Amino acid sequence: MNWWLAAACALVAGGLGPCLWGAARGTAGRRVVAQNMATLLLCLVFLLLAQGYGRPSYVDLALVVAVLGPAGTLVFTRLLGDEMEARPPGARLLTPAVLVGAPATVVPMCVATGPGRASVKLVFTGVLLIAGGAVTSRAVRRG
Amino acid sequence: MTRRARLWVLAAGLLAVAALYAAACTQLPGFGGSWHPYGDRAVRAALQQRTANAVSSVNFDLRGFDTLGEESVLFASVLGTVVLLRRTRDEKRVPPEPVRVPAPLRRYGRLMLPVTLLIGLYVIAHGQLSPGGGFQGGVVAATSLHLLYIAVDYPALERFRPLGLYELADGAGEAAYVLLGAAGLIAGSAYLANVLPPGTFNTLSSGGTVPLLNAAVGIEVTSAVVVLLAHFLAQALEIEGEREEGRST
Amino acid sequence: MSLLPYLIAGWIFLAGIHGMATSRNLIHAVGCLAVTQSSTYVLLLSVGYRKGATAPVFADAPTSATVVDPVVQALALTDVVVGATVTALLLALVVQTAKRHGTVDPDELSGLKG
Amino acid sequence: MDDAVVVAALVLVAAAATAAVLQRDPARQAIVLSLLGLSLAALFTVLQAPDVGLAQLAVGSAVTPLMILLTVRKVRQRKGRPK
Repeated sequence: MNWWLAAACALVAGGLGPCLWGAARGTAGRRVVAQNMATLLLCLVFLLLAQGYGRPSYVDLALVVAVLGPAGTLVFTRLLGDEMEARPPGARLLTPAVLVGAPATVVPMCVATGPGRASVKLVFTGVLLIAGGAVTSRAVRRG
Repeated sequence: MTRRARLWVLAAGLLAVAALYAAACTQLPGFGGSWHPYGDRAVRAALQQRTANAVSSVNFDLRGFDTLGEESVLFASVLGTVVLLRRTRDEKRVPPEPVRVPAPLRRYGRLMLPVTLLIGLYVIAHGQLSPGGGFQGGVVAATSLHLLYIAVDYPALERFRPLGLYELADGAGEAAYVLLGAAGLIAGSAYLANVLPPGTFNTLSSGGTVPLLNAAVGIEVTSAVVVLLAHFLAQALEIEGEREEGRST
Repeated sequence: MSLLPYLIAGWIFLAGIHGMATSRNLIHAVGCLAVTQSSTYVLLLSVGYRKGATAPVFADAPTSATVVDPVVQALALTDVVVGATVTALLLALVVQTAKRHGTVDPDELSGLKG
Repeated sequence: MDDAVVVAALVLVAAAATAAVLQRDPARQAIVLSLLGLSLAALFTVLQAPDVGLAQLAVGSAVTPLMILLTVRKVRQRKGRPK
């Protein structure tokens, strides 16, 4: 039994599933919030999978989603801006989710991998994720 | 045909496909089975060519000609899009109204552009070693430029993106792939044969022609996506047509 | 379990076809085509999967590791990116259709011809 | 454990594909399509195809939604003009 994979599985079923539900119904603002949450959670899923399968090279996926995920959300806030309401439901959850989720995933992984290039990459991914999460959650609320 | 009749035809077709497909599935080798004759041979060949990423080896070495086909589809569809979305005589270019973007978002966009571009280049450059390559990295690199549009504003993107250069690079990437293939013929082997020395396993210069073809694809995909998005952006934001009076309506 | 991924690929395919056939907006139809396309990736990668194996990338794995099939991955990989450019071509056609006919509803478009 | 992750990702992809087809408004469909792309990337990674996952991620997260939304804007712009 691999706890990393169990956590990834729980995040896919319990995190991405509800995000899909949120993105498929409701107002435009709520959908974009769900999409943003999904990119943040997916980054964590990739990190957990990399650790669970023991393949540090899978961290590249987390790195890419940490920069492209916010870019995708900003596309929606930019082009759907006039359809989105000012304070969509769930937007308040975004910042706490990323501020808790990113360190809660990255720190144990760094401890497990030990110091070196791999953990620098993990921390870098975590920082990009937090920066992206902070900026997109502001953009979504202004929307 | 009425809409109702069409739906019945559709339902019949879908049911027939579903039945045939389900029957075919029972004859497929079971999911997760251990019988992969092609995969085993491809992995052996990739290791022989000292390419750590067997997928890149299949794409740019073992099945390099197939990738040339894919490249050409990509090139042709970009060409088609450019032709379809060009500005016609009865349309005029109107500069879009400036959009106010909050300052933190602007800072994020300016900061993340080089970071995303670097990640894209990293993904292209390590294509023969770790997951990634020209196709994936090219799209990431092209997206990085468009952070200027989505986080800063459209004129900033236009200043930063000499479109003619990207159109040229798109063709150059395709040409580089074709010419690198011809290098195999000159060396007295087959078209797109891997004629360069394979190098040391798991280093940037390993894999013979794989990193070069990978770079050619990277250039082509980057410029292709930039060119595509440029035409969509111009159509959606700048180009306004006169109403075509009585034409084909 | 040994059939589930294939059946899900089939489901995605049928759902996409259904969406395209019943679509009232060409942009929506192009989106449904993208869904249909993704079923082929699911099918290809499911065929290539091997239980307990790892990715055919040896940068951080021993060369003796059991790996999944790289051939189907190479097929799916190029198709993902090329598929996106083909989606762009179709969207460009939609823009042209909207310019020429002032509508993107396929039913209204077929009425125009007659 | 491997199986559980694979099944979870497969079910998520099937649900996302169904939801994407059922969205009739193209702009809202683009949001669900972006989620479908993300779920596909997760599925490909658990099927041990990180290369394909990376491609799906690169294409599906920003480029495809951007193209769809720009097309929607262009088409609406034409429809919205007074006759």
